[in-house]
Amino acid sequence: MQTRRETLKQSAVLAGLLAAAGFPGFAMAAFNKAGFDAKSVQDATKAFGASSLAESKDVTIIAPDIAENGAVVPMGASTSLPGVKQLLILVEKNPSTLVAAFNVNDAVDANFSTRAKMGQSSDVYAVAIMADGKALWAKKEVKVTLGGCGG
Amino acid sequence: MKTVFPLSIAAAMALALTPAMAQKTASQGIDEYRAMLADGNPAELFEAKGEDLWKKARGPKNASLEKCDLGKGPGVVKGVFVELPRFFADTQRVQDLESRLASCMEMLQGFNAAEIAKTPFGRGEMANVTSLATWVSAESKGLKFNLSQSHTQEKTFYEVGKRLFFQRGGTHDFSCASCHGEEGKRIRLQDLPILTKSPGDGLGFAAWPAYRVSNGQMWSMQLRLNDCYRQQRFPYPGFGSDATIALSTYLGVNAKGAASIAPAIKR
Amino acid sequence: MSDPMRIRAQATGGKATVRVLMSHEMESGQRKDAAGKTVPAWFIQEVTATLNGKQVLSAEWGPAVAKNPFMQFNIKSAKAGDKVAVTWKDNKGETRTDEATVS
Amino acid sequence: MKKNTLFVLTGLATALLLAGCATGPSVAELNALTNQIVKSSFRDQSHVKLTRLTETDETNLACSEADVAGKPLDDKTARAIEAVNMKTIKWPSDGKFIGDWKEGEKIAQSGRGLTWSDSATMESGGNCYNCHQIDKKEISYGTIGPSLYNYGKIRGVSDPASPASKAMVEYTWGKIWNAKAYNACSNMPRAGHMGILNETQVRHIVGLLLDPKSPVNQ
Repeated sequence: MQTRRETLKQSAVLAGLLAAAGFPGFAMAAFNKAGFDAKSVQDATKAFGASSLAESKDVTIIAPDIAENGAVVPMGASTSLPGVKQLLILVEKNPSTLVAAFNVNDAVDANFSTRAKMGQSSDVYAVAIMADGKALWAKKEVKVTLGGCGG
Repeated sequence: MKTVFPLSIAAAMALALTPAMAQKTASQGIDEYRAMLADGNPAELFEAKGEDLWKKARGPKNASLEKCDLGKGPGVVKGVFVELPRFFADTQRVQDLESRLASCMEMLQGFNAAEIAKTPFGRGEMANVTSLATWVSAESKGLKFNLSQSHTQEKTFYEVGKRLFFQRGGTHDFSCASCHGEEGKRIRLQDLPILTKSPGDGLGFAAWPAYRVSNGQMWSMQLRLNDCYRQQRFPYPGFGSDATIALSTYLGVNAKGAASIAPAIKR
Repeated sequence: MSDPMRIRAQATGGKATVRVLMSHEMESGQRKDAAGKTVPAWFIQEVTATLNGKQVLSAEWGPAVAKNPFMQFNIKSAKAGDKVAVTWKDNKGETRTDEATVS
Repeated sequence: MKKNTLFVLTGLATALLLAGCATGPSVAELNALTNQIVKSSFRDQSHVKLTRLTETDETNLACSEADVAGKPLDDKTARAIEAVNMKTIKWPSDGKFIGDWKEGEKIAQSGRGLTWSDSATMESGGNCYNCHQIDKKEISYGTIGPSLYNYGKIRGVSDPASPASKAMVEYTWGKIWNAKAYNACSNMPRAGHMGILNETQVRHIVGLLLDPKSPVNQ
C-alpha cells in the first residue's frame, strides 16, 4: 500500500511538472504510459518532464558492442551527478523506445542494470532526468547479430 | 561504487572498431556479451523450482523423489550428474539423467513415464523433468565427468553412440561430426565444441542443461540433442530413446575429466 | 501462480549489491502466435524494493525488458543480516514479493 | 517405461552377449544394433520422415563407416562415389549459369527449410553463411568451410561469359549442385541433388560467387 501511495504521489508531482512544462491533459497514472508508448528518445524523456536534452560525459551507458541475440541484451545506466531524479534506459530503434525507468533517491546509487530486448541493431541510451528539468544522455551503438544457424 | 562487470569488459569496450580489426572485435564483442550475462543466469529460477519438486510430495502416490536412486544410491544427488548415463539394474537399462528422473517419477510418485516422454518440452511434467535435471546438474557444478564403462551395456551404448555421432543422413547429409568433428570451428559466430574427445571444462556435454537467451527457455540435454537433430534435418528422436541415450553415453565418456558448469547460459 | 524470484544481496563496504532474477514471460505485445494472431502484451510494470521494510527502490518497466528479467542495484547503507524484499506487479495486476537476507 | 524399446534392446543385448563372448559384440553386430536402435528411436514428424535415415544412399553409408573407422575412404571407392554423384548434376536448362547476386545473397543468408518445424512447401535457404565467409560485410559467418570472399576474383573470373572462365563457372555450378561429385565425403550438402535449392536458386548463388559486380568480388 505504501508503495502504491508513494508512486501516486510521485505521479502527482510529475503531472504538475508536465503541466508547467506545457503538457496539459497528461493523465495522472502510476504507470507513465506516455513515456512507454513514445517512439523516440526525445518524446520518451518529455513524458518524464524533461524540457531539454543534452549529451553528458557524466552519464554512463553500459552495453555490449555486439549482442549475439537481441532477445536478451544487458544494459546499465549510471551517473555521479547530484540532483538526478530518474535514470532511463532506452533503445532508439525499438517499436517503443523506453525500456525501463528507475527512480533515484537517497537510499540507492544512481546505477541500475537490467536486460532489454532489441529488435535490431540500434543506439541505446542512458538518460538522467534532472531535478532542474534537464535530460542528460549518453549513448552507445549495439550491433545485434545472428549467432546461430538461423534455422 | 562497486564495479558491476568484470574489468575485461571495460578493456574490450575500449577497443576501437576499425575495419581491419572488425573480425577480432566481433568475437571479443561476443565474449564481452557472454561475460555480462554470466552473472545472473535465469537457470537459477529453474534450479530453485527443481529442488522444490524433488522434495515435494506429488503424483498419484503423493511421494517426494527423495528416495530416487540416480546411480549413487537412494537420495544421493551430489556427483551423480557427471556419471550419467549409466546402467541401472532395476530397469535393466542404460539411462541418462532425464529418463532416470522419469523412471523415479513413475516408481516413486506413480506418474506414467511413457506419458511424460510423449509430452512436448516445456509443458506439464516434462517441464518438471527439465527443472529437476537443472537442479540435479547444479549439485555437481565443478565436478569432473567420469562415466562408467564397466557394464557390457554401457560399452555397447558407447559403440552405438559413436556410430550415431558419425551417421550421415537427411536432406543435407549432416552427421553430428559435420559440425563437431574438428577443433576450432564455428557456425555463424557460434563456437562449436569438438565432441570426439573432451572439448575442455564447461564445453559441450559439460554445459547442458543451459538457459537459452534466444527463447528464454531452459534446455535439457535431451532437448539439446533433439534440436541438433532437427537442424540436421533428421526425423524426430523420441525422448529418452535408446539413440539419444547411446549418443549421450558417447559424448559423456568422451568428456572424461571435463568440469561441469551446468546449468550454463547460452545464446 | 508465479514462481519465486531469486534475490542475492551482498554487503561490501557498507553498501549492498542486490541482484534479482524474476520469473516472468515479459510478452512484448509485438509477437504473433502460430495462427498469426498478436500475442497480447504481458509484462512487469512496477518494481519496488525495501530494506528492513523501508522503501529503497521504485522503477517502471515496459515490455522491452527481457523475459525472466534481471535487475541489479546498490543500496547505499546496508549490512549483513538486513532484509531486502522485492515486489513486482504486472500489467494484469498480478503481483509477487520475495525476501532475502543480506550476506 | 518404453517397454517395447526396452524389450528389443535387452533381447538384442543378450543375444550379443551370447554370440560375442568375452570380447564383446563384433563390428557387424554393433552396426546391426545401431540400425535397430535408429528405427525404434526416431519417428516421422510433420513432413520429415524416418526414411531420411533408413533410406540414406551409398555415399552417406560409405562415408559414415569411414568416419567411424577413423580413416578416409580408399582412393578407388572415393573416385567411384564421385563419379556416381557427378552423373546427378543437372546443368542449367537454358545454358545460363549466372543469376542475380542480390538474390543469391538472400539465399546464402537463409538457414531455413526442410526441418520438421519448417513448412513443407517453403523455399529453402542455402545455409551458406553458417559455414563460409562470403560478403565481407557480414561478420556473422561460420568457419567449417573455406572463406569464399573474393571467390571469383582469386580464380581470375573477370568475365563469367568468356571461354577462359567456362571451366570455373561449370565447377562452381557443379559443386553447389552436388559437392560430393568433387570430394566424396565433403561436409557440404548436395544442394541441387537433394532438392534443397532449385535451379533458379543455384543460379543466383553462382552469381553471388562469380559476378564481378557481386560484393564477394570487390
